[in-house]
Amino acid sequence: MAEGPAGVIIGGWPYVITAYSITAVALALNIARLAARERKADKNKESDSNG
Amino acid sequence: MRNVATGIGLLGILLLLVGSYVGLFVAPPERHMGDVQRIMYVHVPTAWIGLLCSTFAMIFAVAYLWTGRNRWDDRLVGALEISVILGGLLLVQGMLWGRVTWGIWWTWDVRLTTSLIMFLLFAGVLALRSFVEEPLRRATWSSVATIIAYVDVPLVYFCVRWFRSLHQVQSSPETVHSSMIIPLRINAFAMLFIAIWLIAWRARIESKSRGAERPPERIEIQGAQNG
Amino acid sequence: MSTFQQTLFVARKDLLLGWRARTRTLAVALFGMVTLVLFSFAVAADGEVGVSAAAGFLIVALLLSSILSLEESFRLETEDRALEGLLLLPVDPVAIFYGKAIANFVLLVLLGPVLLPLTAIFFSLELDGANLLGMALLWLLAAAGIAAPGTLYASMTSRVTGRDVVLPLLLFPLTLPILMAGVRSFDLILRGDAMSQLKGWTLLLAAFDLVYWVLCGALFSRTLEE
Amino acid sequence: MASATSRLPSRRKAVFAIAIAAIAAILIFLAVGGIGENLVYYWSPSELLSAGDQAYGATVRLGGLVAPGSVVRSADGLELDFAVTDGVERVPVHARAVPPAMFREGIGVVVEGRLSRNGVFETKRLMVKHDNQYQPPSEGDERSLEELAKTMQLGADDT
Repeated sequence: MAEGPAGVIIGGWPYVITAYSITAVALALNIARLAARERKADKNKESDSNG
Repeated sequence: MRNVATGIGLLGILLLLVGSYVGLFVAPPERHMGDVQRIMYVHVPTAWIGLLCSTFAMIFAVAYLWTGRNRWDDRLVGALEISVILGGLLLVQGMLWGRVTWGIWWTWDVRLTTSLIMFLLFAGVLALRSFVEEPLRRATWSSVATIIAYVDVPLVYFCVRWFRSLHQVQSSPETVHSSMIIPLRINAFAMLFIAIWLIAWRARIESKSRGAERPPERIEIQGAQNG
Repeated sequence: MSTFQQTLFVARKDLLLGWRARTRTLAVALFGMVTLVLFSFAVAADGEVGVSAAAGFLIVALLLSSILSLEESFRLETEDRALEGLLLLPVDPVAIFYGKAIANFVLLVLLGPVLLPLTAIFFSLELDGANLLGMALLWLLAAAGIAAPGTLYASMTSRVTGRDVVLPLLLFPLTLPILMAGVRSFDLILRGDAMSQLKGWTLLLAAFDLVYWVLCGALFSRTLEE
Repeated sequence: MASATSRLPSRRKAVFAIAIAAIAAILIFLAVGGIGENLVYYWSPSELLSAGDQAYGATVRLGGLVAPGSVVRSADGLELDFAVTDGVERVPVHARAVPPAMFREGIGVVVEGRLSRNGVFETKRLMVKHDNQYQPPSEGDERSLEELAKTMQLGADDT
């Protein structure tokens, strides 16, 4: 069977980097969102106990 | 508990960095797919852990219907959100990989179709939650919707074996070179730890905000025990 | 009354209400017809193209009409708090679900005699006895696959604000397997089944019907408890 | 009365148990019931050719291996001729498509298009199907055409 450069993907790094970055960004955004929600929940709780 | 969960999460992030480094820079390129195959080290763990989280969601939903305890609803939200995030990521990563290797962004192959349906179904449950204000009703309904949505999950996993599809069947240690298995496993564990951490975290937030909106949980537990 | 008799009772009650509100029921059929007309504008529905698009349009028209039909079936229940009244009576929730699901199923099936001939005219289909029989069977399976999850979700969404958004949002993904299997089966009947795939798609459709009818029936009672 | 019993947990558990058992049965039926033999994303060359008259004109997907030695690229690189084989039959394909970089002799492909009367499959959509083998470049692919054909899930015994 013919082996060699034909049939081998050269490059394609932009796709790889995009895939990894989107994953990282999505996870990071979710972590940031949870952190924000937690601050909000804590704040509500405090105001509850104060009031 | 809180520190344990955060510890697991940090470990997960660390492992994800290590696994991705190994996958991107240490592991060899694939003989035909070249460097593009490196998407696998994030795509396959996303798929595994995404399916696992939807299984968690289904288990939590059954547990909620069975016991009526709020903590299961808290965990259900966490598991649903992670399933949807990973499900969406799975589709995007798959499109990128498919564009280069298959030559297309999308086709109505069974694996792609059932994965998209799974994403839409679980996102639909989250949408349902956002429309229901009353907590008891919201918890019961999202449990019911989750269980029904879960019907699609076994199909996502097995369809490539049952039906002739464009998507390849599951790989196994025999079909993947040992140098590629290492980053795959590291990232799978990393994604698992991150998912557990995020589910636990989300559950904690949910239980806090629940405490703020309705303190007397005792009544519900009694009701549950009575039937 | 046994659960079975109660089921028939609830189904009859719903069908009777549907009959009394004939104009509203007819409006659903009219809506289905309008969607078909819109679809035929969407593609140049002549000859080959029309035939190849017909199966998809027919099933999508059914699905879109079902949203109206399902919302209508729970409108009275919530407006007059009739469902709560029904629950106070010694009626089994399982019977309520299957009764209402059967009624919804019948109403969806009745859309068939309206939508199918219209599709045949708009998209130049050639119908004969053999493929009409197959299509009737498939129509029953497709309507059943929409009616069961539709009844469950309509009962839930009828009690929330913004139900017009939530019901399609939840029901459409859930009916995608039904939609796909239904469209493929219809298409194979209409345009020939070179590789005899019809049996496979029909079985898949039937399998999803069974799963939904069993699962939704088992879970329905939980959505009523408040 | 039904309503009195329906609220009892035992009855609810029974309903759930029946539901779970029924769904498990249905899934098992889907797994082993042979639906997969009918539901295919693409046809093999043998299946396409044995479909007879019905194979002509309809838009279908054809899947198989690119037959070794059959690839002819046009000078401008926009057109491509090759044959798809499943180890038994061959179907010549004329593609007006730029193939993905992985396209080569012996790899799995799925083409979407129609079989014309002169026996050539015309397509504008050419997809490469990769199997589940992931190996570094140092490992040459020593598999025979028959072994490769198995990865296309074309055999009757595949599950």
